[in-house]
Amino acid sequence: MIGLRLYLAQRISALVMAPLVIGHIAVMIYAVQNGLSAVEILSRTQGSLWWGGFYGLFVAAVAVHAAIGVRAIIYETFGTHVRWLDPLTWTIGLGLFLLGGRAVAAVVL
Amino acid sequence: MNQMLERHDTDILIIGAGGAGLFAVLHAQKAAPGLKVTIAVKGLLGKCGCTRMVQGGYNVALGKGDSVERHFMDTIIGGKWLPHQAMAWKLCETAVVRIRELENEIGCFFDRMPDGSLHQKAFAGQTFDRTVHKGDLTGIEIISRLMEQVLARPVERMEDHRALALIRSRSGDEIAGVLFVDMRRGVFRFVRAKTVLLGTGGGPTMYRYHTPSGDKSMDGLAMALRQGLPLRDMEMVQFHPTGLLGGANTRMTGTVLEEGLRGAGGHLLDGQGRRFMFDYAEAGERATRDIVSRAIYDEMRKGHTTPNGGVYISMGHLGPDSVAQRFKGMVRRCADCGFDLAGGRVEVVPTAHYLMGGLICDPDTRTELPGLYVAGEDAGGAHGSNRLGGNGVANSTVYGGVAGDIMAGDITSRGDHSLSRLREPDEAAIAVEIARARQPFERQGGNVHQLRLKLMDLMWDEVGVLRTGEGLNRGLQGLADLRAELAETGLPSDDMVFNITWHDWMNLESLIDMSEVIAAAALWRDNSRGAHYREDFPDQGELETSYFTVARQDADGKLSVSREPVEFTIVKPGETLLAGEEEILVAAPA
Amino acid sequence: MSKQRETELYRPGETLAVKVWRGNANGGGFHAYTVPSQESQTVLDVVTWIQQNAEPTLTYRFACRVGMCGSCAMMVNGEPRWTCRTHVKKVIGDKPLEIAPLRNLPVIKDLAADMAEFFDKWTAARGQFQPSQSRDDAMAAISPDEPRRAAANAAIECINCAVCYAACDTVAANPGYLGPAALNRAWTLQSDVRDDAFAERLDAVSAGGGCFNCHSHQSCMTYCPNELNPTASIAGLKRLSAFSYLTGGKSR
Amino acid sequence: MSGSHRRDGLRIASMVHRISGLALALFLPLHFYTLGLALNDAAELDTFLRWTDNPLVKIAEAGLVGLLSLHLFGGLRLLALEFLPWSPRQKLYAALAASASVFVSLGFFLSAV
Ligand SMILES: Cc1cc2nc3c(=O)[nH]c(=O)nc-3n(C[C@H](O)[C@H](O)[C@H](O)COP(=O)(O)OP(=O)(O)OC[C@H]3O[C@@H](n4cnc5c(N)ncnc54)[C@H](O)[C@@H]3O)c2cc1C
Ligand code: HEM
Ligand code: SF4
Ligand code: F3S
Ligand code: FES
Repeated sequence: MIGLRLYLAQRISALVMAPLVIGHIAVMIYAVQNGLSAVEILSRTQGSLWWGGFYGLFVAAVAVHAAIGVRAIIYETFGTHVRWLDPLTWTIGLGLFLLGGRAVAAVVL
Repeated sequence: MNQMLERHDTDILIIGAGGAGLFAVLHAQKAAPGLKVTIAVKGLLGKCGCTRMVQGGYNVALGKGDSVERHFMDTIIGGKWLPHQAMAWKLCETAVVRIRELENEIGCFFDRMPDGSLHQKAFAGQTFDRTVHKGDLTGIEIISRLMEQVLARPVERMEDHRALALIRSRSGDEIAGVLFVDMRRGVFRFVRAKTVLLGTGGGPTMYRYHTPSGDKSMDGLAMALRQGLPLRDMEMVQFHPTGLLGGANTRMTGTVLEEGLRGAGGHLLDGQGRRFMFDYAEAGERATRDIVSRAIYDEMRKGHTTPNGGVYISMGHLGPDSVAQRFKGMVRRCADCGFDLAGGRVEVVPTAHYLMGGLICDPDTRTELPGLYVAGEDAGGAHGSNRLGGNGVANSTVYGGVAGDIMAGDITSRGDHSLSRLREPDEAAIAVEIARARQPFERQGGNVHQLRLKLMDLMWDEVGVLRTGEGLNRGLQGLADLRAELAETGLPSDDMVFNITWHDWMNLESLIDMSEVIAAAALWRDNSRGAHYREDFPDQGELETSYFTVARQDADGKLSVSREPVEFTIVKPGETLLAGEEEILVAAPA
Repeated sequence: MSKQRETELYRPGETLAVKVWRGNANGGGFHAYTVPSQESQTVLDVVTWIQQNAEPTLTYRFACRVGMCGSCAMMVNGEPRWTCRTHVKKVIGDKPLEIAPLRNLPVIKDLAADMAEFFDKWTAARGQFQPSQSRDDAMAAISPDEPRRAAANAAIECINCAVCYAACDTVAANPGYLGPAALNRAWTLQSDVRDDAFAERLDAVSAGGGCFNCHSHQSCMTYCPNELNPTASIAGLKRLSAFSYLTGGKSR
Repeated sequence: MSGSHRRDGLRIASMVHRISGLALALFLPLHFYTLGLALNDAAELDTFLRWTDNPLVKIAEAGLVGLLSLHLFGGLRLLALEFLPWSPRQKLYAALAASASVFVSLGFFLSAV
């Protein structure tokens, strides 16, 4: 079950992510040309406020977006009782947010 | 047997969910919100009946040079002076309110002019362009909107319930209720009600070619006949000249190809490809429905037919693209079913369309039997011998509303009648009717469908577009034989649950009963008026002494027909309400 | 299917292999029949032939025979269709023609589905006009070109056949979802300037089972026999509700 | 419902969108985890990245990028469908989204090898 707020959150986060995904893919294609290495990645990102903001926003948006998306799939596949759905959505969203936040911290700090 | 009978009570019981039934529900509920209103229908609410199939539109005089008087005169002249004048007047007068009700309260939206005012189109037989419409799907708009309103109200719905019999009270003086079968569960239900509306919508489906929806088989009139109630104008069956002909084994056969095709310049050709309409009328294909129907029927009898036994309509000479554009819906419909209307030839036949005759009632929809009301195509009188295109749906919506108001009023007013309470039914009558409905289960063998085909052929050949005394007598004899054959025909399974073939059997029974009435009334009319044409009496008869036929069944089941003089209460033949039209134009009533 | 295959497989005068689902709410299965094939023959005619000549207790629905009443919809070879307007040659294949009751609705018996929930949802979506005027008022002057009216007109010719409802996977997966037909009707009403329940209807279509459950699968518009586009109508509702929420109109 | 119904292009588009979204959502925790390795020790991340030099893994990665762009372009189509005036060319857009994704992932793969 998706209501107005979840719908809006999902669509807005998608809109936010669209340029970020394009940017991310572009960087990947560029970066991967010389083979990926931790040093290479970290030299780009470490201490960069800009990349911190970029990936921070990405992680926040994807946490919201994917949580709601997976919620819909679970509901429609398993017919899960609505009561379980909210905690589930929160768990997925927070989980992604924390894991993602940790990753961003790792490469930026 | 009685343990199989469920019992139920309501205040107002409405049978049929066409324009008449649905309007009655809304009006009854509004007039007396405290009363329980129940609507019972043979199919699903809003999805059966003919109102939904209305294509052309809805006649109503909305000023700008038109007037209720003019609409009324067109109705009387179209009906060849046979209409019940007070009913025709009320029809024309109330349509003006009803159309605003449909738009402003029910939510219909009819086609507009670019300036936002209502578009009204021309329809055959009328002296003014007064037909309000929604494209060529007017009925869908009307019924869908009415259906939504009814679904949203606290109305009791009995869908897939077939009415089997009207049941009188113990004293026999009033109606007590109606016996149904719940088709889904196969259970008999007797519903008591203070007032009952018959809105089952006539529907002459006993002809080989017919237009009405598949659920219609004149059950309502057959039930009324069995109660000894009087039916008028029953010989008046309207044929539409161009029904689709796709062969005997397709349900598409008989469905209407719209009138506008001829109006736009379509040609009618016989089996050899010869245009024949000018042999019959100066106007050629553009002649009126009855003339074209008779011409085609005549050609068919002469054997000048197409492979399936009809004639062709041909539009190609007007340019296939232009036809496809102007008649988009029709062309698509034909294409879906495998016919090329825009460029090729399509086989057509005259097809039974509408029954002008019906149960006698007063302009307030009351019948002879206290507590029983009738509206829509089941009610006789308003159209006389012919119905104007566009007056059918006006009639059902106008009188459905009237019935709702009157039924509620008759219950709540503590007047001279006793309709404010439920009446005990004649239990013996219920038992008889249940036994009657169960008859086919007591027998073995036979094929209901083959009998139905026999009936449709018989009616087409002997009681059809062109009639003679001899033919009608043959028809009556054939009907008697069919009745006997039906009585011997059983059903292969005794499962009553949603047994369509059982219902086919009962449909056939109603149709045979009503066919007999049509044939008998036709035999009694020794002239040719409107839709009724006697080759042995081609004259229309003297207008001043016009009569209408009344058919009744006595207690032993014997049918008798009599004549009654038409009362010219508003206008007499030779007169008109339109003299000095400009001065006496009456503004449409508010 | 290609025209060539069509002419190859469609042989009037010979016979047609057909499988029809028979059963009730407790279950059922397909039964095989052989039906004479003819020049003019719709899927409804096939079903009718079986009932009239082979299986008298076969249950199905139809009324108008011409695509106006929306009673005859069934699954034909797995696709929802109006059977009275589907010529056999359009659906014929090398396997038997397979006819089953409409998907996503409970079955009553054989090919007759129970449409109650379909109409309940129609009502729940507030799919009925709320008058702002009465029969005593003049009819509103509304030009057909006025944008809102044009939007309503584009979606109004629905025959409530439930073909879209049967085609929609979201309906299948999410029983609370109001479905394309009801929302399509709600959209025409939101586009009707004469209607007086705009705010209430907006609440109704954005609540629990409302328009936001639609994933724009577009099966509804693909299968609608009247070529309507419920997807676009539902998108319209999503925009209306979202906009109204963002501008502080209402929340839910 | 049986087969033929599912063959409609737009229906496939929605299946693809769903599957790609789900796959991405499942992949994300993994992705975040490996990046998070750098928090303790850049060397650990490197071990992992060297593993990704394996050509098979390259193909898998290109597939992942393909999924992401499929989902992206498909998502953009849906957003346009829901928020912009209706365009009847939905099948074309769906096809465009699919082919754009092929290009992007090919581009990625070619730069990676
Ligand atoms: C193809 C076609 C086109 C038409 N076009 C026009 C037009 O353009 N303009 C015009 O004015 N008129 C037109 N008409 C005529 C018009 O449709 C009818 O005059 C009018 O709709 C009749 O309304 P009604 O309510 O009396 O009956 P219907 O609308 O037919 O409703 C009858 C109802 O009674 C139910 N019923 C029947 N038997 C039983 C039973 N035993 N138990 C329970 N319920 C039962 C039926 O299921 C149905 O719900 C057309 C008719 C047809 C067939
Ligand atoms: C990495 C990031 C992303 C992940 C993990 C992700 C995940 C998901 C998931 C799981 C769904 C649910 C699918 C369904 O209901 O069938 C979904 C739906 C959606 N996604 Fe994404 N997504 C991502 C990025 C994007 C981007 C960048 C866009 C857009 C531009 C986008 C647009 C959408 C849209 C519009 C939907 C809704 C479709 C529907 O109604 O179901 N997504 N996403
Ligand atoms: S939108 Fe189309 S498919 Fe859906 S109910 Fe209406 S007419 Fe049928
Ligand atoms: S198919 Fe279903 S998901 Fe939406 S676009 Fe149509 S209602
Ligand atoms: S029978 Fe009315 S739509 Fe098919």
